[in-house]
Amino acid sequence: MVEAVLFVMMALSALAGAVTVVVARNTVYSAMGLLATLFSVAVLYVVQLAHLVAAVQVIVYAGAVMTLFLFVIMLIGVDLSEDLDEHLPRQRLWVGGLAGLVVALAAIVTLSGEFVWVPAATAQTNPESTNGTVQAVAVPLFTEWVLAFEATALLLTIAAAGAIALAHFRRVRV
Amino acid sequence: MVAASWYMGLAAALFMIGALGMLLRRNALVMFMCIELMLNAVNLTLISAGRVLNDINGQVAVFFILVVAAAEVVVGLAIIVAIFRRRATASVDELSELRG
Amino acid sequence: MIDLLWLVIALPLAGAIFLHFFGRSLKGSLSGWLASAAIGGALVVAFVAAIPFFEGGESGTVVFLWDWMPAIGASLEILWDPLAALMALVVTGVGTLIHVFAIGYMHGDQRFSRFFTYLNLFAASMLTLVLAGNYAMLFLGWELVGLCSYLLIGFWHTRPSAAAAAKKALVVNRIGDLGLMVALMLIFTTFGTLSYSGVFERAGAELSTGLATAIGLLILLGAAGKSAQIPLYVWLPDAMEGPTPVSALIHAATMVTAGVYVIARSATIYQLSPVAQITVATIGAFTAIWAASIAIAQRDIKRVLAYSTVSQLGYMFLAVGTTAYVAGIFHLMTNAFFKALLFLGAGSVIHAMSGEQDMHKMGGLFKKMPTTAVTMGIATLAIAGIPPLAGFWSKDEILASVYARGGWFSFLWILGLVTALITAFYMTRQWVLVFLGERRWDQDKHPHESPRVMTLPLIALAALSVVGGLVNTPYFARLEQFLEPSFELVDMQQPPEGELLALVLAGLAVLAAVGGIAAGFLSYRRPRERWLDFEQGFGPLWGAWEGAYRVDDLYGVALVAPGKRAAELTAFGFDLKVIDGAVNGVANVVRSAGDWARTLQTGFVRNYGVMFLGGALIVVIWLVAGSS
Amino acid sequence: MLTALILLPVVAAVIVALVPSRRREMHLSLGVALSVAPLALAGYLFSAFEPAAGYQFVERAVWYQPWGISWYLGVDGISLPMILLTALLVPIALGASSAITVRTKEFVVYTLLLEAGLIGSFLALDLFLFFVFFEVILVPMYFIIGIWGGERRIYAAVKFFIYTAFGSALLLAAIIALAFNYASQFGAPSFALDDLMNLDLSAGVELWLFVAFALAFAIKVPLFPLHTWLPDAHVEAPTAGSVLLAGVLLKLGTYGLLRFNLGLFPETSVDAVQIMGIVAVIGIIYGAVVAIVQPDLKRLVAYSSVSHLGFIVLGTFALTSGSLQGAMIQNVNHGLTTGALFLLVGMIYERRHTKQISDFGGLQKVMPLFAGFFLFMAFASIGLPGLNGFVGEFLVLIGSYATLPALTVFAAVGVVLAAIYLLWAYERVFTGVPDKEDNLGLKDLSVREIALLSPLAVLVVILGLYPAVLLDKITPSTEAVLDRIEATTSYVVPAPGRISDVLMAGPTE
Amino acid sequence: MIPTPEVSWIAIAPDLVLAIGAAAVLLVEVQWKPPARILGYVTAATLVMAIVLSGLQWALAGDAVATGNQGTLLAFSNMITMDGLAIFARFALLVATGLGLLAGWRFVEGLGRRGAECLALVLLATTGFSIMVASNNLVMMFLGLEVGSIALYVLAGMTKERAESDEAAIKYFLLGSFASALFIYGVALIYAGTGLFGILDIRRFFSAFLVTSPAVIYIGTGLVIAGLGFKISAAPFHSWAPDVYQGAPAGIVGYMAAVAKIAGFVAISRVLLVALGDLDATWLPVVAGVAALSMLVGAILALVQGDVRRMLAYSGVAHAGFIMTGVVGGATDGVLFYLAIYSIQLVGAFAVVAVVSGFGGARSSIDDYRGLARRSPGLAACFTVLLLGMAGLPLTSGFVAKFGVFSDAWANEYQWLVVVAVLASVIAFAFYVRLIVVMYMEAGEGEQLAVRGPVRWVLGLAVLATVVWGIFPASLLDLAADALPL
Repeated sequence: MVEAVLFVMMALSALAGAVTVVVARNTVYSAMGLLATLFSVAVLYVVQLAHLVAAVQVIVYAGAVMTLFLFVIMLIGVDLSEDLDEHLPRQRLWVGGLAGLVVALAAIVTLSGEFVWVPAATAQTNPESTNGTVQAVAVPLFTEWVLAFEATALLLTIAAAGAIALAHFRRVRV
Repeated sequence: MVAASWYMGLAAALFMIGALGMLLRRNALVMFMCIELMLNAVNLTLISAGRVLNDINGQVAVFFILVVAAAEVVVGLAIIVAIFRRRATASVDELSELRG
Repeated sequence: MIDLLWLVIALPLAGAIFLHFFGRSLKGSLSGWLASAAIGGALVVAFVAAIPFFEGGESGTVVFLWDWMPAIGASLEILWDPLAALMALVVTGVGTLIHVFAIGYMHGDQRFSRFFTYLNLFAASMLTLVLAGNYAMLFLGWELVGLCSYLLIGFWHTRPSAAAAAKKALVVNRIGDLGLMVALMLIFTTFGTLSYSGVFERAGAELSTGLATAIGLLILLGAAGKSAQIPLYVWLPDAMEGPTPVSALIHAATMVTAGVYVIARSATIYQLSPVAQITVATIGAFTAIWAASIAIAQRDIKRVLAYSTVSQLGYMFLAVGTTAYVAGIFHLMTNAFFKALLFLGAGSVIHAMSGEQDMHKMGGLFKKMPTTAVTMGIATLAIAGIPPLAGFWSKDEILASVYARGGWFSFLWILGLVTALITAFYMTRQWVLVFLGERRWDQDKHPHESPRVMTLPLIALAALSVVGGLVNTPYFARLEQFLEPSFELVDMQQPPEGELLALVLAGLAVLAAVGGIAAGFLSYRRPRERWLDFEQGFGPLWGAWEGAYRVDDLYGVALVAPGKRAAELTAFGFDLKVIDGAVNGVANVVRSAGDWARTLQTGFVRNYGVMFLGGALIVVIWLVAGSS
Repeated sequence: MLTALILLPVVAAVIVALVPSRRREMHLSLGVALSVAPLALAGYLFSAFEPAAGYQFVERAVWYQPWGISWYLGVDGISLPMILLTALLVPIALGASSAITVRTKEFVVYTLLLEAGLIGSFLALDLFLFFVFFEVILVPMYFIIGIWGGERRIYAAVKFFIYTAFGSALLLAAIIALAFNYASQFGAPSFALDDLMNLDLSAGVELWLFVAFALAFAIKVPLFPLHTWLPDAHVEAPTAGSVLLAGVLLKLGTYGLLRFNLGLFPETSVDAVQIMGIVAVIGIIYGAVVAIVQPDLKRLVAYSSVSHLGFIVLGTFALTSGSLQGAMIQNVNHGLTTGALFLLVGMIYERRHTKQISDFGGLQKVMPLFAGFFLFMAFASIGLPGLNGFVGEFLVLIGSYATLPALTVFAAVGVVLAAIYLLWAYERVFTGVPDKEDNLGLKDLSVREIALLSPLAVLVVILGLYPAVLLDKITPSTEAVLDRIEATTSYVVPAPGRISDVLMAGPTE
Repeated sequence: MIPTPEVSWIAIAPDLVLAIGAAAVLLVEVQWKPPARILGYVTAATLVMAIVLSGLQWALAGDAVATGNQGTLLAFSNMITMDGLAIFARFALLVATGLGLLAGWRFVEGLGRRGAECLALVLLATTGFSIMVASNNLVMMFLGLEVGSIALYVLAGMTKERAESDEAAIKYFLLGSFASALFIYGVALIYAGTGLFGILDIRRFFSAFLVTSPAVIYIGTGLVIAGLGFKISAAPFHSWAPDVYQGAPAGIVGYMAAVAKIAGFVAISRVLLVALGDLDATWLPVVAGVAALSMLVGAILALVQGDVRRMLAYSGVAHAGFIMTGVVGGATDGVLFYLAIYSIQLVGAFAVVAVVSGFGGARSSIDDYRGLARRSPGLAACFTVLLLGMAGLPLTSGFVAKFGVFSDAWANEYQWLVVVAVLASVIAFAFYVRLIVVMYMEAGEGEQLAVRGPVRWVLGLAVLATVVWGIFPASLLDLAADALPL
């Protein structure tokens, strides 16, 4: 019951945030919308017992990433709020078409009747097995997923090196 | 409990909003946020799926996606900044010399 | 001797090859004498080889040379039988004389030796034709003589008219050859061989009448092309563009008779198809009178002879069509004599008049060149059919046989008789116009008798024209017995039985001849104005004759021009525009498709996004839809 | 030995390539000299060849086992004349290329590589190998046309390349299909011709494969209406290019039809006799008619090729001893006569730098030797008896009548048309008084040019009067083709289509 | 009490070496600021060592297969494999990297101090892709993909001197992350459908159970195909390729294109042929459709390009279609052979482009190639061979490759695809030939182009590979045939 209420609320705010991201004229609003979504999704994680993930979501995303976003927004001008009317010919038309396609897809899967999101779902969910405590997540993360974990190191290296390579040496203006 | 399908439906919705937003906005930053939206939708999907599958790996995978997202943000913002330095705009529509 | 027979062909051929490569280095008229020697040698060989036939009874042998196209049973082989022998003798005999004559006639031409190269080559080809042992080889000779006539008509290649005439001759002949070719296809598919022996032995047994008719008519088409019969005679008059000895040898004496020869050769096939026979005879008769009527009004001395040749060939076709083969061959022979004589005489005149060919510009040449005049006179009488000259016997036998066949042939007989009269008339006209009356030539001309080397052949031929007919008279049918073996498989049309009838027919023929001669003599042995009025008297008819009924123009308008236009349409309209257009069209379609697709590559990343997401969704939908 | 025959030109090409580019004059002469070696080897091959059915001098080496491809060479009566022709024409073509003054080295190299490719494709008994050569040939030819051609050379070269590549693309698909069918029937894939001959294909499959093969080869031949690349290619190509193109390249098409279509798909071939016959005859008439009014000598000869090759295709599909022999002989003839005609056109072009008929007139007076050769070759190509052209056409016509009477009669019309277009052209170019002053100064043939033409002329006469030299070697193989068709299908060559009937039919001597 | 993770050093040895090499380059740079040459040697040493170690892996894999205990080829609790497919692909990646760096060496030098970052990024990208091809787990694959891709995004924007470079970078980046998002969402859905990330696990899952309502899995599959289709620039996911190829620095484009294609295709083969092998009835037609579309779009669009790099990009799209034909053929060996020789030719071709139109330049108009045969015959000849190789003319490895994939597809009952493919290759002929026309048959002015430095080696090797493997393909074909996935 509680879960249901939370889900509805959070789902709505998440969607609202998402929509804001897309339609807000000012980038800052978009950022805020994204923030809202992130938080609500985080809540949904908690609801689903993914505690650690939720925490990381808030810290990494809402913390680091969004800050970064805001920095850049500041950098390139907060006040710049763009007009939303479309310049590309027929772009909105196309997007509408795509939305139509999505609807079509939805229609197909629902009309086909036996669309199940998780066909392999077990009849009886056992909260313990997915109780995302630090330990519960850490054990697989450092045993069977250890290689992937190491690989993320590469990602960060690249991020660093890349950022330097791109942002460096700006004195040369062309 | 709320059936996983609701969560995943929500995720799908978020994903599509992100995807379509990506096509609707010409501000690189916003497009970028849309990608973040999409990735979040993925995370939500994984977690909800993992929950009904009694499988923790769903949550584990989310970590990696978070890292990837972070890395992308760093590089992406770097690129955006670089471009902004050159042309004082974040609109991708103005970057269309290469075509045909 | 038989095994040396190949020499008959080889000698002239060797002569031709030798002259081709070394002729230019020979001095004076040496190459001419060499050529004459070559064909003379051939004559000797042929004669010696023919001796057995004179005793008679000898039916002929096949001399195998080598395999040519085994798959269709065509090898190079000589069939040496009386008919072949006779033809060989005529060709080599007349040929030799004309070679000699040409030495004088062509004297001083800078392509003198080349001329004799061609003459020898022609002799070789003609002999190949008549000595062939199968249809394939006959076709070989058949085409080669065509080639030679092409080369010789166009000998003076700087004259556009000559070149055009040469091409015309070859093309028209080719049209005829088409018929012969198809005939050969039929023969091969029926008998599985092309060799005379094979075909004739089995023709009676295996050839259906319909097939025989088909083959007969197709052969006739070929023959009509070679022998200038309706409707393919148009090339012969133009062929007079060639040097006169050529006209004499090829377009009077020998090559043009190939048609008659091939029909006579295929007698066994015609044997089975009365239709074919009648067609041949009718074509012949009509050609005879048609050409004769044209000959009346010609002014060019050679054109008169040309049309008279056509007309005489018509006689021969009439004969072979009536299955009076011996008569046909007989006339072929006699005609070879006096027609060659006439041409050479004409040549001598032209030579004397330094190239003048218009009879209106001649006259009174008798005193200037008596030998020529007399010999030509003899020839005129001979062709007119005055006994006992050669022409009389052969023509009489033909007419008699035709009459004897009866039915439709009686009508043809009348045509023949009328033709005889006309022939006598225009030949006389020619002789009178040239040799008698007042001189009408310009001052700068100094006519003179031709040198010995030219007159001697004239005399020889004159002699032949006189006595040549005696080899086959109702009283002394030597030739008949001679040729008998070649026609043992066919039953020939004989002249009617009974002294009286024979005499009456002969009398009629003579009457026609005399009448014609008289008419010609009376109307032209008068001052110029008179006979000009006489000609005007005919009104438009004369114009029609003089213009040869405008058949050439008709062909030009009806066939040549439309054909050319059609070809141009196909080439520049259809081929270039439609077909090649389609090819390039495909290329352009692809290219323009590319140009259109480029416009999708707008350079706007969000458009790309649309494309991307759209593609993804389609793939997804396809998968989902495809799975269920 | 066959491998050597293929490699000799390659080696020659390498040698020429090693000569420094400055020594321009050397390249051509060296090329001619070296290209005589393959000729000699081919000559030896010819003499050593036993007139019997089946392949001889077979060489086989596995190329890649899992795919069943192998370096599989062999020669029989059908490929033998082709190889000889190729080896003969290359030195002549090179010898006639004195006009090539730029990048001579490359030219010689390309020509020699072309020779290697041509010989290879005639020798290949493995379809994969055949395809390799068949396709590789395009490149040197493409360069020869594109670099040393006339004004519109690039258009012509690209058209030639793409058009023929299109054909071979289908061929490739068909070959893959064959190998796959073989694999499904016999376990392992194989591209060897004799293996594939044992396939039994369903009628539908066989039909499609036949179409693919026929299309590829029809483009090469070329058959109406796929011929339009030919005139362009010929007109633009340099003399040597035209000679080899007409002389040998086109023969790949007719060769392929005879070797592969008849060999691999007897059933369909028999069914296709009528259609192919019709196409061929259309080509004969059409090519001739179009040739009549061509204003450009080379274009005229090119269209005459279309007409002549029609005879070959007709003969091929008429399926009688005579017609097949005729087709083979005609392959050689056309190579000799048309090759010679292109040489002649090239020679006059070098002197006068135009090919327009209207620019000439009265040449016989100025250059009698040239005129003589031209007339000679023209008559050979018209099919004058005593010259080779006749033997081919006559065999084809007489032979084909048994199976395709009506069509054959139409085909015979082509013979008349040939006389028209060639003689008319001759009349306009050579006869009359030479009026245009540019023509007055023209030199007659040089010794070198005569030396180039004479061998062709001699062969023309020899083949015309004593074709046995070739027929003896060809016949067993062509007969074998017919035997196989009669054995594998219900088709029986109508009498007297087979030589046996003829020999039975009574006295030819 | 956390169990110790199972570690197999040999399984990741090459990747480890590459990563370390990258780090080393950066550190050396920071520490000593040596001349670029030194860094080059470090990189070279890294690559060589990686190749050697891969060879060692190959040997081990061979033994394992021979002795029948393939299980040993899985490492890090089935996270990564050491199977032939992975190793062969890694070979190809390393070779492409080596050649690519040689070809772009002048570009790297031109970057001055930033050359180190460039080298490091290249090595890291290779590491990422080499992980991607070896990964036996979809998330692992995603990580590898991202490592490689992000590095490439940066490389695309490497030259700061040109606006096009930025544009290329941002386009590549935005669309790339978009594609990644789709990919990982697809993975998530597959996970939802099966509860598994492991590729072999998924395979076992499908061979064991029949999923009652698999729609979600197919949606996932579709998204994965789309995501990987982006990497291999298959139509309709290709639109970034021409712009990026043109905008990115010429020196490095060849490398970028090659490694992305190799990794992408190996990944596709793993996902489709291994993981979803039992569902092929459903995805074969779709993949065939994508293949056909790619071939046609690529060929036709390449036909109308005026810029050589765009042309090569579109031809790359066409090639993606051809290789996809091999995937439809259902066998990896054809795909691997094609990838190997195509990547080499691609690097070679771009090396030529770099020489002709400058290592940093963005414009490489076809006019720059007029009369190249006169200006520098060697270069023109090499380019011609490479072009003919890509066109798939017999006696070049390109033909063998095409032949291989075509016959696979035919054997797999996709005849129509083969017919489309051959027709497309005819169209492809047209534009390759067009370049040759420009080089050989059109008079062009312009200075003599001297080919200096390591580019010569690249061209030499590329031509050698094209010709030698075109005539004697057996060696490489056998390798490819042995390089089977687990």
